[in-house]
Amino acid sequence: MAWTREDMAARAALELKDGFYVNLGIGIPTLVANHIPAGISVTLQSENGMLGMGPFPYPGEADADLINAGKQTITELPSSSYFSSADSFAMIRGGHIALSILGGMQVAQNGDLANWMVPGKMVKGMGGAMDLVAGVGRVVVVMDHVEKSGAPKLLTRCTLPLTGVGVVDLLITDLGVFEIGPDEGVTLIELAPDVTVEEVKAKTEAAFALAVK
Amino acid sequence: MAWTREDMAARAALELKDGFYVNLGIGIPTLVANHIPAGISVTLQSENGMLGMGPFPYPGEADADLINAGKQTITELPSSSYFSSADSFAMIRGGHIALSILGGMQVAQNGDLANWMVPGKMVKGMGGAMDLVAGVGRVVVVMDHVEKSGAPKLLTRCTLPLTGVGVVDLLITDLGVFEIGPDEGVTLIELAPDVTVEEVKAKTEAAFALAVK
Amino acid sequence: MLRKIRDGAAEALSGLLFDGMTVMSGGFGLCGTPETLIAAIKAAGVRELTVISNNCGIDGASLGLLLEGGQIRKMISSYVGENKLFEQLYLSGTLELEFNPQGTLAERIRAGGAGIPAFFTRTGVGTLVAEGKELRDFDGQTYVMERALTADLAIVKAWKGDAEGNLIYRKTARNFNPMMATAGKVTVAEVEELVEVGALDKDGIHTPGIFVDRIIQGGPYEKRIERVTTRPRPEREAA
Amino acid sequence: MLRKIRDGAAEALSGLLFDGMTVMSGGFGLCGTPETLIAAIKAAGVRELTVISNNCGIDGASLGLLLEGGQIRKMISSYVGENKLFEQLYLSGTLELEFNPQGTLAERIRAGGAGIPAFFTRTGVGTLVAEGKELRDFDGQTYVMERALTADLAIVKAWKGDAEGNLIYRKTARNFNPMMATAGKVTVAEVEELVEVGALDKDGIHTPGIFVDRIIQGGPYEKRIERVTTRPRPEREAA
Repeated sequence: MAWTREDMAARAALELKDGFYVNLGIGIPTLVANHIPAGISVTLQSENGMLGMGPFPYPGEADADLINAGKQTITELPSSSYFSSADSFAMIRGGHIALSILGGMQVAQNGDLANWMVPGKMVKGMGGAMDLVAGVGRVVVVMDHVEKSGAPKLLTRCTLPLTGVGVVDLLITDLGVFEIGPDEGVTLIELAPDVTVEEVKAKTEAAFALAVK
Repeated sequence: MAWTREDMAARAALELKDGFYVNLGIGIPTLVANHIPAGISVTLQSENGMLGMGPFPYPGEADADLINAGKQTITELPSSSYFSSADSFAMIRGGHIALSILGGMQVAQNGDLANWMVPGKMVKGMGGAMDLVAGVGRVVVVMDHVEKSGAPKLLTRCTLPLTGVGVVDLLITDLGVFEIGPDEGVTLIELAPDVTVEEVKAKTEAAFALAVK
Repeated sequence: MLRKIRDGAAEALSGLLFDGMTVMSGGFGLCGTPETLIAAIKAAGVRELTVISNNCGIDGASLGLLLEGGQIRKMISSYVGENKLFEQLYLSGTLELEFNPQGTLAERIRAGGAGIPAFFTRTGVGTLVAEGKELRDFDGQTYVMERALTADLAIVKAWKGDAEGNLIYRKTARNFNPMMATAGKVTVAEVEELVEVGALDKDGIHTPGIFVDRIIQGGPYEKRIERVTTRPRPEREAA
Repeated sequence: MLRKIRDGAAEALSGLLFDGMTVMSGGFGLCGTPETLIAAIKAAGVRELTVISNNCGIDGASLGLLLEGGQIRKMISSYVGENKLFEQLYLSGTLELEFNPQGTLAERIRAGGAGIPAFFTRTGVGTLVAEGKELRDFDGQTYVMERALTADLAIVKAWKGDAEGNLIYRKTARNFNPMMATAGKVTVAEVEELVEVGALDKDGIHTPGIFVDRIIQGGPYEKRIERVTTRPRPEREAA
């Protein structure tokens, strides 16, 4: 049985370590905040200029001056601080964020990521994604294993325009978890319940090694 | 009769215009603050991280956290703001300071300035001088016209290591005032009382044109 | 003393606008955008603008207003979703678009104000963003050279400001405003509250007055929210 | 939650010091220098240090203490006057010295913390500072390329700080501290006052806690002044 979105978010949350500063992308990565393991404290960075992002506000308490990078209203914590976009991306580019969890359209077996542009469709822009994958120490991508059409998304080479080259360290899909290393390539390290290696192979273009725990 | 240090500072103060943001160097330039013409309001920048520098404190009121770039204790004004050294020099390098008034050891007829280093002597360092002459819109140098030895300081070429190339716009010495332009070279535009053009010529190595008002 | 305070947005922009000019506009989405000054630019009808702003507002609000008037020729942004009119204009070829990664955009503007003509960054190496740009290795890593951005006019929105032009921003409404204030040949600020000189915390001023040429009391502020997102109150509280 | 607060300077530096390391130290002259941590580095006796700091203290105070112990091999600074021992060590060839223009030094450190490996500046073009460095024209102006600076350890001094490592500096004691806090592989901060998390103005935090690995209550602070300069009180007040 493949993982749900919440399952994938929960699995991604296991990558968090106590004291981490983390940036969560839009979509499934945002759900990771709901699955932070007990006893672990992480600080969420929002690239529009905030450290220490709190939960969504209660109804009627939204503040137009307090939004996340997805433009959703959020709240602050006692530990929060605000800064400019230049300072925020200096923080990101300078390698101060330990972990970024992002969505993806395609991942290649060398760690290339494509998640911002589909040629021929209206392009909304890369926002901060290129900065995050280039600057953050460890990049975890969470995405469905295949397209709606059934076409694989873990590929030999990305066919979509890239967000970054060789940047993905870990890929979590609804079928399993894959480590990606610059020399090692892709290694399947976990399978969702009842998912078989054969199924993953059938739905994957990239070559991968097996080290399922 | 050659100008005194206070006379030179007063003459330099005539370069100030209402609303100017100004950086004053150590020595005679610091005295310029005492000669700001009536009706003119200028804001003094201190490159260690302050805009809106006030006068020296009264005895007993010095604050160790409030000093100027010469490490003297100063005071703040209602309009003051503080910032980091990086932000301060971003301000300077970015051309936001209208005028810098600095001391000099040598000035060349193409506007080169030497004011930080005498080979063979212990070198204290350039501090912020190179940034100021490179970044500030208009650079005014105030210095004695000759060395104690009588050797000229307004030269064909500087013999001391440079602080900046072609950076001096106006030179004020105890003998007079000189405009320096990239194409025009040096023009003597004012003489101190009872100082003659012949005296200036005798004490100057650089070629200069005459346009004494 | 030269007065920086102007009586309203039209007066604040008087003499500064011309066709074909480049305008930087602060804000992230609708958060921290100089609404009052944008409306005045719309009213002034100046055209063929190159606008540098992280986003282009939404239909009917913020920079979306300048799109409606056909006043924008080119956008330099990192993200332009949430705007149907933008899409139409872009697909019809009426509107030119240059995408920058958000951090590169922020740093290019910071560089523009800081006298740094170019810098190197890892962001975008190996992507479309780096095409045609100089690549260079430092310590075994490849970087792309990016150039500084400046503008004929920067318009910014702050929370509080004084007659000297000192500004303080509020929460995430700060975003691109501080850098843009440094990178305009002329910078005009609008604030929610004009305060007495001396009322702002001198250690907490985000934009020192040197960067601000003119300042107005802005508003009345609509402060629209793009995505009001809330969570339910815990039941015991709701009960 | 990982605790950042340490019980004193020695504990805060425990495991971080080694011979031959590079240390950044905040401060301008004696203003805003991490006195407590410097004293602990002296006590630890670590040697062959490369120290990046705008100045090198004065005889018997601040970084001057590390000179006395012969712990510094090389200084990267913009100005080192006011220090006789420095002069002796330098002239005897015991101490290496690299001068940077103050703004270039500040920007190199900022770049080091911001993931910018190199940038261009006009400062120093045509002078000794640019010798051996790459020159390049942009828009008809010549610039010199400068490289980023980082350090094995950055020590900074703030006014107030909290357990998250959020810092606020006071007046001109801010100077190089904020950039250095971003450019150390490890950053240790000392503060005059440790406050409760939440007590600092969130819009006014100068150094977000992400940059600070360890923090101590410093002092007792001597806060020596290099040049107490005063003006006479107006007579009617004095009378």
